[in-house]
Amino acid sequence: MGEKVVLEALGVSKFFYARTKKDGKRQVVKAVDNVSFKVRENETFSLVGESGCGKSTTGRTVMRLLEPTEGKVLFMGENIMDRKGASLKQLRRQMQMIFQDPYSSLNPRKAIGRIIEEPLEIHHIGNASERREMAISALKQVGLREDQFYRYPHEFSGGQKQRIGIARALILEPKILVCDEPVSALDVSIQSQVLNLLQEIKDSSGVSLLFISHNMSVIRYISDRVGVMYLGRIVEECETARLFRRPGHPYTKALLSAVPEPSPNLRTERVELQGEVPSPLDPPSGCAFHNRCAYATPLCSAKIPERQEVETEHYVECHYAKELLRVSQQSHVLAQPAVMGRR
Amino acid sequence: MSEQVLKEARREQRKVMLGAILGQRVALAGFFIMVLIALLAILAPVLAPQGPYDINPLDRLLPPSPKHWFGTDSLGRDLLARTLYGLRISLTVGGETALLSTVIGLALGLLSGYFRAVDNVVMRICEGMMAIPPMLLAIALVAALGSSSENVVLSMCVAYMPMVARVARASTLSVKEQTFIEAIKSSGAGWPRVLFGHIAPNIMSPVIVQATYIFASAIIIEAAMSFLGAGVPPPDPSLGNVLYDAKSVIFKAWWTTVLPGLVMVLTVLGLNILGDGVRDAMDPSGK
Amino acid sequence: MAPLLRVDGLRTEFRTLRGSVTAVDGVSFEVEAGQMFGLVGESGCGKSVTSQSIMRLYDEKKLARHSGKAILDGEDLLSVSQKRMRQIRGRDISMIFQDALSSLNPVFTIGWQIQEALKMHQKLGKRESRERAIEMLRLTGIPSPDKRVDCYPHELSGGMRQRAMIAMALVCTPKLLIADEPTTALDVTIQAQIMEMIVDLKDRLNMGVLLITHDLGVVAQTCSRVVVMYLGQVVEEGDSCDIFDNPRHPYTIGLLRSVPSVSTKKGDPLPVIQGSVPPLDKAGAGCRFADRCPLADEGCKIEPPALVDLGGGQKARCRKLDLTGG
Amino acid sequence: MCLMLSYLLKRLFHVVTTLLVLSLIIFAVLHLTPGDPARIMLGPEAPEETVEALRVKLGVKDPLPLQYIRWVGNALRGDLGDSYFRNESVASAVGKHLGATIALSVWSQLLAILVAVPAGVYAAKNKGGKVDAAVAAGTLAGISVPSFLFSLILILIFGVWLKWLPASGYKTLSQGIGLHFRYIALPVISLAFMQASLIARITRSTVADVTSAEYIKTALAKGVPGTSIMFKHALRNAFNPILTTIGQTFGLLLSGASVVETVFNIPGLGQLMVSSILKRDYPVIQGLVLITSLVYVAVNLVVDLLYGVVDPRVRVIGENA
Repeated sequence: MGEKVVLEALGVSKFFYARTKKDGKRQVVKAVDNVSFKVRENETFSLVGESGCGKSTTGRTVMRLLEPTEGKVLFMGENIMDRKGASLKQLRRQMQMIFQDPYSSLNPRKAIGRIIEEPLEIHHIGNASERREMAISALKQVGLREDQFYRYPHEFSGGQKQRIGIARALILEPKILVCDEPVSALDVSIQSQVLNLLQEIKDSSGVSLLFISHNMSVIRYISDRVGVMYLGRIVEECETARLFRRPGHPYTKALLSAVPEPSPNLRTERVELQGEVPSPLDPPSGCAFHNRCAYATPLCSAKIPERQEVETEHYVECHYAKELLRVSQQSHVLAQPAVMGRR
Repeated sequence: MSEQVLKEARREQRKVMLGAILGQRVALAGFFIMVLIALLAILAPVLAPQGPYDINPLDRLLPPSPKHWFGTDSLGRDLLARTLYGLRISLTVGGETALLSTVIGLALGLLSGYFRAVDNVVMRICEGMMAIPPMLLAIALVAALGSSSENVVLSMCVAYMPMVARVARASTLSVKEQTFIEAIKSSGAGWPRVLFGHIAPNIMSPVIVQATYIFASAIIIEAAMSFLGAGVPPPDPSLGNVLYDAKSVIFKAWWTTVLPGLVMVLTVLGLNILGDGVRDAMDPSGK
Repeated sequence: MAPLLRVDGLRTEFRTLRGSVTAVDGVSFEVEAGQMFGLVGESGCGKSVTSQSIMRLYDEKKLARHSGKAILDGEDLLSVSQKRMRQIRGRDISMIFQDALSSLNPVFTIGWQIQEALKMHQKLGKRESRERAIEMLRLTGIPSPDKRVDCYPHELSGGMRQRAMIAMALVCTPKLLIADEPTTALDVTIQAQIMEMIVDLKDRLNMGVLLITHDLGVVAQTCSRVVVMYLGQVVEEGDSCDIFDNPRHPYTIGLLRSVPSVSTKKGDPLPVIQGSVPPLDKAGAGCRFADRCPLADEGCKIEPPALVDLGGGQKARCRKLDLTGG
Repeated sequence: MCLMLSYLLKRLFHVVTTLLVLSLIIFAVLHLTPGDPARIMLGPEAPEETVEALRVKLGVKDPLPLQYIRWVGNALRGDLGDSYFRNESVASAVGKHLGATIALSVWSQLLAILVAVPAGVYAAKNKGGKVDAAVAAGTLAGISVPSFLFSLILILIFGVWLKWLPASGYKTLSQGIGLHFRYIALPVISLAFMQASLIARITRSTVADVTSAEYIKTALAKGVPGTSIMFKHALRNAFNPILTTIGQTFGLLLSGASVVETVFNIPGLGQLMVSSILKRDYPVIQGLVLITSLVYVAVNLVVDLLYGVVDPRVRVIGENA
């Protein structure tokens, strides 16, 4: 992947104001809280975390589909926070998005050719026949047939609909493609077909991917770098292989240990994780994970931890980041039979 | 080259869609009844032995006969002529009401479903209007504006427009949440393209269903208003007037009520069946 | 000792607008008491139709027709009367579903719904049945159960709703629990807690569990025996170690390989099963996987393969098993 | 309980805004009317000054907002102004005619509910069966036959040919229960026919949707018998949409009543409305529309409050979902 930074988020936050009032003040939901990351040219940067951690909101905020409450976003080095009207529309052309639910991501009343063509029309690119040619080639590029051009979405399977969504996003030749859980709604065998397609497109067109998912095995396969999110904050960020080999943050460790490996002989040594993700309406004080963390100390509940670079380009947001990394065993995946279900 | 393939694909696609439409038996039944009713209305001059206004007191209240299929009313006017011309008036009044209230209601519903600011204002007004029983509102307006068929249409529109607005708003709110709306926005589309290009086509079915129900009940309400003397002014033969005249002679000439009544019921039935058919057609679980 | 549940040649046909469709075509397997049995397959393979047919949840007058046998403790569930079936459901065999928000009645508290299950099968006083409900909620790990018992489903988090549903299913200590995608809608950390709780309760109540899921990881970590289904048929069956280490049916092989796991190298293309699952009414005469199978030949398309016994309790429905040896 | 209270307040605020809009519309309708009330009351020959004096007395000259506020103020105190032609106040005129309409609408709404809800539930229970088809056809006829036509036909059959029931006229409850019911039997049936059809159609589709919900499958899996699945689990969830329909169709009932009253010449509000229209007696028309709308709003407020009782989720969201 190249060195040039395509997209950079600096201290981006997105707060929602709940309708319900609590002791006089309107309750604030910090969906995204002071998030910073970079996406380099032709790199796949992923955001992973459980539902409610703010990964989808982050994706939409850096694209300015949602207006950020604080912070800056640089696209190709230029701040896009104050772009309006035509210049904002120009930005839309360079940042495109694909969505999770194939069944509601395509307008049921339009033929798929029209759906793929429309972005070109919005940006007045070429004339009608040129637009049709480009749409047909995009259709073929994602593995569909030319004679399906006039078909309607309800005649396609989930996997095919996802391919149409990808064709629609790519027709504008964006610099960066934000993928919001693109394969979560698909069956395993279809999932790998779509992942291969995304990988092919990234290699051939040099587009960068901001990939959002809760599925750790998909993240491991497709990402170059990973940011783990918890209650609106990136608690750990580093290169993919290292994250899976030596996770630094306690939450990452717990998250990885909870992922069931698809082979009975590899049992993940479970990190007990009590309770559930607290409600974002009133997050715990200090480090948001302290009430569920096995290593928590009074300091954790007092102060929000700083982001430390424990290794080159490996950031962890935890007071005891360095000590925990040393302690973290070489590999938490032990090669002994999974005793849990054995009879 | 690919031109030929595309043309072939387009023709094939149209065939599939036509097949789907023909498959909806209920909607088709309703459609055929309406075609029949429309023909009756259009061919009124041909079918009716004489004009609806020609009075000849000599043959008052004749029973149905080869000369007068529906017999004659208390002023000796041919009942078939009055019914068919009345059908024409009722259809136009009902049709105009349905069309006008649907167009306005659709626009209001779309805007209030999409823009929250518009929503609060428009919906409060609509709720206020809907609180008034439709017929009473229409009668009060006709009494105020004077009774003419235009005023009848106008006052019925005021009563029905909020109903369409409410259906349109509810559908807009649900379509607005769909992912393909967020997708087209992320491609840089402005609100006009989003609202009229993408949301409107997806809410047409429930609105059309509502329009057919309004068409049907507009015919009933118009007839009821004429019955109360606030509808299309006599001597124009709206179905309501025909039935109003028939009321006074119901003991002597029952057919003056039953026969025009049948034609009216058939019309309204046809519209309601069409409405049910379209609703079942677009309801996905119906397949 | 006789198995807890023996399913033999289960077949379910649905009457639809376009004629009848066979969603489950001759499925057989056995579940032991205290065993976690996995039923795996992609969407549309008939795994949840199988479970709901065993529970006879479909409307048999207008919609579904079952044949074959499903013997629970010596009684064939498919042939008993609906009245008798109502006594069995909830007491001897109970079921949990994927999304508790839509599977719990939104207008009743979870306490009321759990006590309803008790009322169906045991005569208990009001106070005592409420005690049993609270105890059951505590058993499934819900914090402060005495307060939660009076909550409505929409007032609980995803994980807690799922625990409430499990409490409802287990309150009459059934012999067999059917879990239809119990953790698919949950986050991975909650999923781990719930699966661990199910396994713990299985051992504590010596209960058989039929786990239906498409998540190969969950099956690998919790089940001892597995059945893989494709388009309404069992294509492979065996101990989970054999199935995962030495899969013999081309579909199982393709499925296992297409899941990115520890061993997959980042960047090079994932192995893939070509094409997609054909609709049920278009399944061919021969092997239903023929048009997507790399090993298929003309014979596969004509001749329906039998379920071949490979020894050690492993079976596969394929004519080309010699080519797929471990 | 505080959730219930906040829900209550929200609904009340909602109703106040509706009433405000309502009164504005009715007031506007009155002032759309051409013509000059003073001239109508005194007749064409009356000299200009006396007519002018009357105009001042009636306050027709004042600026519109002032007239509106005075009208609302009086209305709140129950004084809806005086009728042009009946030398009595609108309120007393309405009072005299109220009894008949209340009897008519209450009985027909009750009959409609008693017939429609069970029919709808039963049709939904065995969807596609003979009963379902019969209910579907019956309700389709119900909404296609206008109530005045149905009344005429009822009169024809029971009044003229069979002579079982009186073809018109009205006896109050106090004049003998048997007599009262004999007179209102036909009007109530004709009104209830359309009402029942509307309610049955919604009940049928709502109950059908609810019975295909997931929690019904769970109840089945718990061994709950069919009857309590239908009446406890399904109906409790279908209750709100059905309730809403009953609330909304009450509006249609009030307009339908005025037509049926004319056919059976029952001295109800409908007849008062018809005579006021013929004579262009605007204050009475305006008063009638206001009162019937108030009744409609009150009925729907009760429906909204019941909503909160039946469905706990509604208390949180604040609107009927």
